[in-house]
Formats: sequence, C-alpha cells, structure tokens
Amino acid sequence: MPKPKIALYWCASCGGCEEAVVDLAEGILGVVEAVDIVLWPVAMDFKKKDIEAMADQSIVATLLNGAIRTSEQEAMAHLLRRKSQFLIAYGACAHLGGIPSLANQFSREQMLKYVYEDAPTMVNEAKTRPQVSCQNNGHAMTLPQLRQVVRSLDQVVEVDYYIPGCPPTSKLTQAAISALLAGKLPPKGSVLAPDIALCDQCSRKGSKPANLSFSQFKRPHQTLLDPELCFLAQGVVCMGPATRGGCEALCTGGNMPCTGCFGPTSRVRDQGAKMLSSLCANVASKDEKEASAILSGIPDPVGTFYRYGLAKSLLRRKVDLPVETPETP
Amino acid sequence: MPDPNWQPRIVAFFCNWCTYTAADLAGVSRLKYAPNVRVIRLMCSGRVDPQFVLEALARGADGVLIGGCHIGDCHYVEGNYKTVRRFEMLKRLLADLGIEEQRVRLEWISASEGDRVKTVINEMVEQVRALGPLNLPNRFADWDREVSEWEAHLQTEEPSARPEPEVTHA
Amino acid sequence: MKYSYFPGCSLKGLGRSYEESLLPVMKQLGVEIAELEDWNCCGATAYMSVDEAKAGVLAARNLAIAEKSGPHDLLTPCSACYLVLNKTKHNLEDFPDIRDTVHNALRRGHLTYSGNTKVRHPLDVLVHDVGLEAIKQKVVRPLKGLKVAPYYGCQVVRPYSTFDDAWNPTTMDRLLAALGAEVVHYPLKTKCCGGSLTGTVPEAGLRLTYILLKEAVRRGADVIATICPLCQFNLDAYHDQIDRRWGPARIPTVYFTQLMGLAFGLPARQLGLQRNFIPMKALGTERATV
Amino acid sequence: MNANGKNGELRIGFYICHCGHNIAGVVDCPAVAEYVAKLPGVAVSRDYKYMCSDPGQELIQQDIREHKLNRVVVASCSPLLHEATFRKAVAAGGLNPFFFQMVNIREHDSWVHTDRAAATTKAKALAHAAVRRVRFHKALETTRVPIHPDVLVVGGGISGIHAAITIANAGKKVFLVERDPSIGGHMAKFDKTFPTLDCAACILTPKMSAVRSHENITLWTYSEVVKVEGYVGNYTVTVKRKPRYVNEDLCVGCQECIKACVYKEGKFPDEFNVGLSKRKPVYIPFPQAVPQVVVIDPHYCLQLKTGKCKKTCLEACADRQAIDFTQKEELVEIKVGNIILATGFKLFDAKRIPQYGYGLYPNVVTSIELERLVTSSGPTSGEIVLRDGKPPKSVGFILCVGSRDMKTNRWCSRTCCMHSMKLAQLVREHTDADVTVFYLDIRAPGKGCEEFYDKSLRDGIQFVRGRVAEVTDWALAPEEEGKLVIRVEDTLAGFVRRIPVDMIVLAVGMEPHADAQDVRRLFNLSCGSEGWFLEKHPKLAPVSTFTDGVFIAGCCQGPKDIPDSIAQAGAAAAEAMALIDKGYIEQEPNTAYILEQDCSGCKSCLPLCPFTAITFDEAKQKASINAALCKGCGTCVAACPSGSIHQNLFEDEEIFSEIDGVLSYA
Repeated sequence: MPKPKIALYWCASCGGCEEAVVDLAEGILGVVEAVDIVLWPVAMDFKKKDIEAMADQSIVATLLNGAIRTSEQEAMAHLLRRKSQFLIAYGACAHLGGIPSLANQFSREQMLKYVYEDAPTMVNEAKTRPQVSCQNNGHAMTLPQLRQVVRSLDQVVEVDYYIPGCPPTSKLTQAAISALLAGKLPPKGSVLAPDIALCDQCSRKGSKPANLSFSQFKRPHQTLLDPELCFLAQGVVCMGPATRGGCEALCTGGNMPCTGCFGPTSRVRDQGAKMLSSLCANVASKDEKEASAILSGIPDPVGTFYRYGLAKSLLRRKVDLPVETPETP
Repeated sequence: MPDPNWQPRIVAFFCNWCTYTAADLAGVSRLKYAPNVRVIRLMCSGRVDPQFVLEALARGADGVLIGGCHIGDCHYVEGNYKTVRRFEMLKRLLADLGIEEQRVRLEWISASEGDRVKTVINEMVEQVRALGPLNLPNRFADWDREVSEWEAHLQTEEPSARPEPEVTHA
Repeated sequence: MKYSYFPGCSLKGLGRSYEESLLPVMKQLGVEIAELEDWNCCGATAYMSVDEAKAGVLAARNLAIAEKSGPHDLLTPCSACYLVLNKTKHNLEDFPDIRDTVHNALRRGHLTYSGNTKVRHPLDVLVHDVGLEAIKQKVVRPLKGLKVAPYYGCQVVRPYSTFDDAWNPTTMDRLLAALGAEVVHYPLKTKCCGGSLTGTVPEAGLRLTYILLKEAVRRGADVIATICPLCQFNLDAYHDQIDRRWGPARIPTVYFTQLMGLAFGLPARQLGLQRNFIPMKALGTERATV
Repeated sequence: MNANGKNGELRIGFYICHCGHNIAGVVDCPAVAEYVAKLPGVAVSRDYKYMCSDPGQELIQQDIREHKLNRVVVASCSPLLHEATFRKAVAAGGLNPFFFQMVNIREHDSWVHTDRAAATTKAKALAHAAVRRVRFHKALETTRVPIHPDVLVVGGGISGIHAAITIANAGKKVFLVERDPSIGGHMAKFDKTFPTLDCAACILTPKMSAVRSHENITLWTYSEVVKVEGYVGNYTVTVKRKPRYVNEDLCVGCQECIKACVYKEGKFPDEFNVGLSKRKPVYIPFPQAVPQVVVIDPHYCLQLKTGKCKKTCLEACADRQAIDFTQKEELVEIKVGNIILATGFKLFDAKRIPQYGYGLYPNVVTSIELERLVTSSGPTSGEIVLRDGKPPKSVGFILCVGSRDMKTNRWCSRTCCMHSMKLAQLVREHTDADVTVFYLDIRAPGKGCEEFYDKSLRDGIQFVRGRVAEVTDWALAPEEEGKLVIRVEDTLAGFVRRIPVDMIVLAVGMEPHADAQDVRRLFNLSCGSEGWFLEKHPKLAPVSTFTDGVFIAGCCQGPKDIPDSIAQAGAAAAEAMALIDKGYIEQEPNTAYILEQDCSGCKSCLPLCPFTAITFDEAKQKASINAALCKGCGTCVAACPSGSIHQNLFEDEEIFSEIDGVLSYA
C-alpha cells in the first residue's frame, strides 16, 4: 500500500513554522517513515507543476502556514485545497492572520511607500516599486500582486483543521499528524489544541491574587519581570486568560508574558475584545479620568490585543482605508 | 454614491433598570423620536461585552448606543463603572481601526429621564446621519472582491491548468 | 493684577467722573489698567434692539481687540457696555447664525475672537479679585456716619447675574461697609431708574426716578451710590422737573468709585465730584490713623 | 448547542398584538406577521387584537398543543409590563415558560414613532431578532427565596405611622425608624386639618400612642438608616441610634430635668415651633411627643459642650438616673424582608424668592409659621399677631411660593391652596383682619375641597388672580405708609395693583428632602427629575419601586394631602404583607454560571462581583458562582476572557443572534 501523501507549504510567514516542523527532530524520521512528502519548498525540490499533475484529493493532508497576502499565495491555497483531502491551517498566520495581518492597519499604498521610499534603510531614489508585470529586454516578467488585505487561510479557502501557535509546538504537531494518520479527528473546523485558556497550564497561576485590579500598566521593557509572579499581578499585560492553551506555557515559563498566538477559545468570537473587556473591567479607579490615565499605559490597543489575530477579528482591518479596485494579476 | 434612501441603523444596548425603563417611559409619555434605533435589553450595562459592539458594527450597524444607570446609581452597585472603563478603551481601539468616535456613545439615563432617551437618540441619529453609512458588510465585500474575482479567474483557467487524465495504454 | 479696559462712550462724556474716580482708585489698589486701543461703540441701546447680529459685530470687534491685546479680563464699568459685551459672548456661543455673521465680519477686519476674554464689572473685580481686605487697608478716611443707599440698577444683574444675585445683590453693600459707610436698607436697589424713558416718555420715566429718590430720602440716606452712568445721570439731572411734579426729593447720586476715592483720601475735585448737579456735602475731615 | 432541546425540529409561534389601536394604529401588524411567517423555524405567525386578554393567551396555549410549538415570541408591549403574563400562558400551554421571548413594539415603537413604514420596519427587525434569539432559549427553573416576615418603616410622619400600625395589626413585626426625637412629622405641627377643620392633634395623637404601645412595633426615634444590604425578602439594615443622653427605658417624661436646667429660660430656636419660640438644651419636642422622653441637645448643653456644668438636671432626675452623659452613638443591625419608605418632604425655603421679602420684612411669614401661631399650644397660645404683638388688620396670602414656578419648582404642591384657605378661615375666625388670597389657579379636587373653597368665598375672603411680583415696604400713597405692599398683576381685572397689608403669608410648597439623593442611593431607588422617589409605574404600581421589597408612601413620592398619604401608606403595607404571606419570592433565573471544564482559573472575574457570588475553588483551581448570591447583572460574563462564564436568559449566542436579527432587516 502506498504511503499517504503529505504536503507542507508556506505563504506569508517568517519561516518559524518550518522550523517547528524541523523541531520534531527525530520525530520527523517517524513522520517521513509513515508518509510521502510531496511538497515542502523549504526543504525539498518539488515544483508547482508536480502538484498540478496530481489527481484531485490525492494528498491526504496539507499543512499550510503563513497568512495570505498575494495572488500567488491564493492560487497555491486553491491548488492545495483541490489536491488535498484535509487542508490544515498551520500556525498563527494561517489560523488568524498572524503578525502579517497587523498590516491591515495600513493601506497597500502606505506600506509600499514606507518600505520602498521612506524606510530609513532604503536607498531608492528612482522610487522603483515592484510591478505586477513589466518588460525587460523584451521579456515579459510578472510578480504576484500584493493584496490590499491580509487574510487568514480560511478567509480564502475552506479549512478543515487548525493547528495554532507562533509557531505550533512539536507536541501539538505530532499529535495532530498522529490523529490524522489514525483517522481519529475531532469535528471539522476544530482547533487542534485544548479548548481552555492558557492560565490553566501556566506555572504562575498560583501566584495570581484573587482580588487583582490594575492601577498601572507596564510594558515588559519598563520593569524588571519577576520570574514567578503572575504577569498581570505585575501590571504587565498577559494575554493568557484570553488565549487558548496548549503551548505548554513556554513564554510565561521563559519569563515573557503571553501575547496571544494561540488565538481565542471556541467560545469567543473576538479575542482582543474579550481581553480588553476583562482588563478594563478590572482597572482599579472609579474616576473616569484616572481610569483613562491608567489605560493609557496600554498605548497600542490594536497591537496589544490583536497581535496575531487582526485578520480574524470582527472588524478585520482598519475600516476606513481606501478600497482599491482589484487588477488582474 | 450615497444612497438617498439610506437611514442610519443604530443598535442600542440598554440596561433593564434605568435606560430601558426610561425608554418605556418615553413611550408611555408618547414622546416622538427617530425610528432608527433597535434596543436590545440587558440586565446591566456591565453585560455589554465589547464583542457585542464590534459584532453590531460588523453586521451593519452605523452606530452603537449603550445606556446605563447614572454612576453611583447602578442597580448592581458598580456594573456601570466597568462599562465606562471598557468604553474608554473600546473608543480608542475603534479610533485606531478607523471608526469615528461619534458612532459609539455611552449615556447614563435614569428611569425617570424619558425625555433624555428622546434627546440622545435624536442627537445620535443626526450625528450618525451626518457621518454617513458605515456599512461594514459592504466594505468587507468590497475588500474581498480582489479574492473572489481572482478565484473566478483561476476557475476559468482551471481546465488548461488541469493535468491530462492519466491514460494507461495497454 | 492687570486688566484691559473698555471705557465706552459714557465714561468719556456725561459719565466722565466715573472714569475720573475709577482710574485713581484702581491705581491706589495696585491694579494695572490698559485702555483698549482703537475701541468702538459697544453696540448698545438702539442698535441691539434693531439688529442683534450687527450690534454683535460692533461688540465683538472690541472683544477681539481685547483678546489680541493679551490674556487679561476686560474691565467694563458702564452697565450698558457690560451687558452688551456679555450678551454678545452668549450669542456667539448659542446662536450659530449670529456667530457666522460676526466671525465673517471680524475676518474682514483681520480679527478673530475665540471667546476667551472675560467681560468683568469693576464691582466684581474689586470685591472678588482685589478683595475687601485689601480695600480696607487703603481706607484712610473711613466714611463713618455716611448713610449710603446702594443702587445697582438693572443691567449688571439681569439677565446675566454672573457675580451676584439678580434680585438682591450685595457686592456693593459689602464694599461700602468696608469703606466704613452705613449701608441703608434699600430694597429698590435693582429697580428701574427710568432708563431712556426719562427723555422719551418723561411721565413714565421720571416717576420711576422719583420713587428711587424719595425712598432713598425716606430711608435716611445721605447719598445714593451707583455703578452705572445712565442711572447716575437720571437720578442726578432731573431734580427740577421732579420738584415740579411731586415735590422735592433731593439727594446726591455718586459713583461708588467716587466714595472709594474719598475713603482713600483723594481730593473731591480729582474724583469729578464737582460735576454733580446735586452736590455731595463735604465729609468730615477726620482721618484714620494709618 | 442544540437549540431545539430534545424535540429536534424548531417550531416557533409568533404573535403580534394590535393592542387595540395602540400598536396597530402605527405598525402594520398583519404585514409583520406575514414577514415573520416566512422566517426559518416559524410554524405559526398571527396578529391579534389583544394578546394579553384571556382569548389571546388561550390562543398561544392552543397553538402550543395543536401545532406542537416549542418556542413562543410575542410582540406587544414592554416585557417589564407583561413578560410574566405571557410566560404563564406559555407554561399553561405545557412548555417551559422560558422558551419565550417578548418584543417591545409599543413603548419602543408604536408610541414613539409616527411614520407607519418606519415603525413597521422597526417592528419587523425587532421581531426577527426575537425569532432568532428564541431558538437558543433553554428550559429554566425559577428559584424560591424565603421572605423574612419583619418590616422596616422609615419615617415616622403620618404615612409611616399608618403603615407601621397596619402591618403590626396584622401580626407582623415592624421596626419604625424616625430621624427626629419624636414621631408625628409635619402633621403634629398642624392646628386643624382641611377641609373638615377637625383638630389635627385629636386624630394624630391616638395613632402616635398606638405606635408606642404596640407589641409588634419597635420604635426607634432619633435614629437613621445608614446601610442597606441584601435583596427582597432578606435585607440587612444598619440603623444609627444617635445618643439622646437620656435612657429611654428609665425616663418617665416628668420633665423635671427641663425645669431644673441651668438655663432658666429657653434660649435656642425651637424646631417644632419653627423658631418662633425658644427651648432649653434639654427639651421634649412637643407636649404630645412620642416617646415621652426628653432629649439633650449636645450643641447647646453646657455639660456636653464644656464638661463644666452644675448638672442640675441630674439632681432633678434623682434616683431614676435616666440622664446619661456618656451615651454614645450606636449601630444596630436588623434583618427585614420588606422596607417601606415614608420619609416625607421639606418645605420650600422662602428666602429663595428674595422679592417676597421673607427674612427681610418681619411680618412676612410662611404658612407653617402661621400654623404654629394659630395653634393654641403654639408660641402665642393661638393669638395671631404681628411681630410687634398687635393683631393684623389685613393679611395677604401668596400662593404657589416655590410651586408651579419655572425658576424654583415646576410642580404643584397640591396642598397649599386648601392649606391657605384653612389658614385664611382661621385668621378670619381669630381676628377682624381682611384677608386677600393671591393665586394662580385654585386647585380643589379633593373630597369636600370645592365646598371648602365656596365657604372661603362666603366668609368674605378676597381672591386676586395673579402671580405676585414683589413685596415691598415703599409707599406711593398715604394708605401704604407703614404697610407691606403687594405688587401684582390682577389678571382678571387686567391691571397692576398695589395692595397694602399688615401681614403676608407665603404658602410655601413641598420639596424633596435635601438628602433625598443619598436616601435614594441607600435604598437603591430612582428619583424623578424633580427629586421625588420614583414609583415603579405611575398608575399600576404607585407604591412599588424598581427595587423589589422596597415600597414608598406619602410625600416622599410626591406632594399629597393627609388622606392620600394614609391611602398610600395602607397600600404599601398591603403590598409588603402580600409578599410576607406568600412566604417566598420567585427569582428570575438570570444568574451567571461557569462551565467547570472551560474555566482556566484566571481569576479575572473574582474582583468584579459586588455580591461576592464568585468564589475560587483552590482544590480544583477553578472559579464557581453561587447562584443564590448572583443577582444576574452579567458583568462577569462580559469580562470572562475565555468565554467560560454564561448567563441564563442572556447567553452570548442569544445576544449575538439578537444583534444579527435587528440588523438583518433594513
């Protein structure tokens, strides 16, 4: 019997998710033993046309990481969707839009202008910008089109499962692959991680007082972080209470507060709104001005509450940005 | 082009004890106000989850009005303190995401202030009318046109992109 | 302590003794006063009742000049000016159409008025900013035994009773008491002086003037103290006609600043007291030991 | 979540009420019914004239049985009015009563809008929201909370006295708390009562004695409520008992100590006589005071102020030893099930209208001052005299002082017309004075009051219609010399008059107490914009408040005369007794709850609950909510960062579906 075919692909991502797969270490050998990897651009030399040549649904599962922000990524997502029985959003970017979706606070024009003209490290006097198509020495050249909106994978194609995290842990990855191979999968659309917030497994949980209220918010660089005390008890925003667990509390274990990469639990529609609600409710002051001063300790609410999830938040994007009419790439 | 028939749609969350009752009083007193507000009754303004506000905006509300008891008068002692703090941050968040401040409003209206319900609703409807439609569902659709059109384009190319069916020759 | 100063037409004309007494008194108290440059008519009287927007332009020009000249409050001794300038401030806040007209007009004159300059009456400034204690300190000749009827008139307390009660103001009562005078109970303190009716419908206007005078006399006052040039004129200038109609009700009417000047030991001539039709009797020469 | 319970298929019944023309006059009810009929899950959609009527309710029950409905939505009036009615109907039809949702299309729609199309659109949107929401409803049970049978009555005026006696007579225990040293309130100061002119003391004193002697009434005078905790059926109230420096149990009211006081004469304004007489530091408020116990005023008592006094009072008290200078303020905690507030009113301060000269001219008096002058036990032993001791030859009454006035109080104080007429008649009876009443309108709607007005006219009392401009002492004509002159526009004669009189009586209106806002907060009530305590419904629930188990009676709810106050006091007593005799109240099952497996134990919710209903289970490392303590505000639900706290009747999904519903119809 032929081994089941697996594809790994990356879109708008940092490469961390690829590392996470490599981090399976010797585990990867077991995986390689059990499956045939048919696509893994970071490690193996398969081409798009190889995939195109395969019959629809002939790949058992594709683990796709990265957000979707170019036409090419969309095309690949559609292609892999068609060829795979299970399409799995792997990592925070594919799951929620991830860090790349913070770009949804700006228009494409603002971004290109900054990157190609205004950035302090940029020397580009001609103000050359990447073009979707151009002629060079009589050769037509094309580039994928940069979309005006950054999207999570499921905002482009149907997704069967999600493996959360920036990046997902080896344990979760391994467990997901095992479940997949054993055919023991939860209902479609599930996030393959515990449906309980991070505090449940955080080693600092016991140090959190029962009557916590905030009279000041500090950012991690503004204070010497106590290695054992609950971050919220130190006045440092920790997204743990609003974030799905399953990450083994690696950040809080490493003396950094949770920034929310696992996304919300299944019971929450908007992770940022929920965290905002909980934090603000517990601000100590009853005076409107004083409360406002305390809350000014969180200077960037979007970056704080939606660090990984702006694309999948209820508003998705800064809503008053110009809408550019799509051009065929 | 703005639709000349457009009417602002405002979702209101009123607490059971003060503002909802005040709205009842406005009714009993036959005060007349703009018909653009849809009231959702909650027990306390403290129940207003910021998710509700975002959901309302995302689903097509042009504005959201929250009504609670005056500070110090909360039926549940201090639910409205929580509301006011959440609202402060929510306003900042919404501003950062490009939603005008006047589209969300928090008002303390006690059970006896039926006329205040009228004033606040009329004011807010006019403010939101002046701002024009927010219309997020349509904006979402506009944004996603780049995706749907590309998808349609990919489908037209699909037959040629598809591999020849594998044919085994004997 | 520094104030801009809008004298208005009266203080340069019929009511010049008001200015003559106000300026040295303020100087004695160390209050700096700078007269506005190029001020114009406040917009009062007839103009205000014919076209509020245009009257507002006149008033606002003065306010704009005051605002331009510095962050000081604008001292406005004449009650009519005080009312019109304050009314204009209110109108600019409350009525968008007036605001537009006024701002357009100011813009053509390269002026702006943002509403920041406050319009203050000297009585308000003296009692609330300078303070009765500081005033007492300057009294060298207390007005002991002088019975004064405090008369406020209408425009300073109505409709904008900003610094005192509309029906029973007491600021001047307290000020006069601080000078050592005996303040008589004078419940007519905000009644009409006859206003411009003394000239137009004398049978109505003069009757009002007469009531004020004869009640002051009946209550044993030696002098009526006033804060308004028109009141002072009405109460002082028509005694011959009043004599003819109702019999004599002779009592001098002076500005409260003139009484302050006397208490501060300034000579009567320097305070313009010689301009009164009904002269004030000379005060005793008793000097307090300072 | 399985929205349909075990039935599987969702079968919603929708009913829209015409409410006669109240709704149907503005909202196109059949069109709404037709629209809703097409929504998914709707099995029956009807419009009907009066849904709250018996046939309307029967219709719902019949449909539940015949059409196997498992959800019901009624669009009619406010749920605050009829939710209970329809829940009962749904239950009678065999469904759990909480499979029901109400849509408010009367108070929130037809009554406040005029545009038929817009109002109909709004009704459709609201109906759509309810139809969507109701699918998530769950079967719930109400819980029963027992009612503590004791009652607290706050305020010992005629209203509080009547309420206390009524309840006590029914065999329930009552605590009556009064701020002053004696009960009796304003009525104790009155000489006679209108319109019957019967003696106020004769009808009040027996009731005051009854309070003192009633075995079921605990009377605490000179005491104030300082804290109220709990909820209907279970209030814990803290009462501050101010020291009167006299042991109430030992004092027999012989008043020997008053005679013996080192002050030989009264020196301090007597509150009961509104300052018209003087009292000593040790005093009894008035001869019929209840309790008959003296009180020592620490502001004036030499011993209490300086510690240096001969203490002749102690000697006079001798071996009774009732006087105790060491008495301290005491806080007492009591448990009651219901509270009746009868805290009354204060009189308008006439100095706020300076043009009437009160406080300036000695012979301008208030109505209550004249009342004390008329009373035979008053400071002048019933002689109506001017300050110089002479009887007045003419008296003017100015009505609506601090009433029906945009500058002071806008409301009508309701009693001043009749009260002034009573005083006017008494002035005519006691003196030869001419009496003129200056009025805006005469309000005489009470039983026997119009007849009383007639009698006043026949008695020769003059009535001048017009609001008095001012009271002055300056004369224009010889007959005005030495008199007070009332300047008024006589609106019937059509000219301005000057009327000289000797005495002026200002009929001062009623106002909420200065601390009404504090009292309101203490008992968790609302006030109307004027400051009177707000009743739950102006017509249907005039003595109930929005806080269950707290009732209001008498003038704290608004100005009224004695019969109306007594009627309200009786009504409040009956409302409280109805709850006590039922023995329990059913609590709306809108409590919050935590799903244990979902809770991460983040503790964010713990500080948010003002009722300490949320506790943390250290063993399980999870939070849990005590349903008995939870009041259902939902603040913790909104705050739970992982969405693990839910609220019955207000589940997230229910509210989200309502939001989507109201927005799904343009």
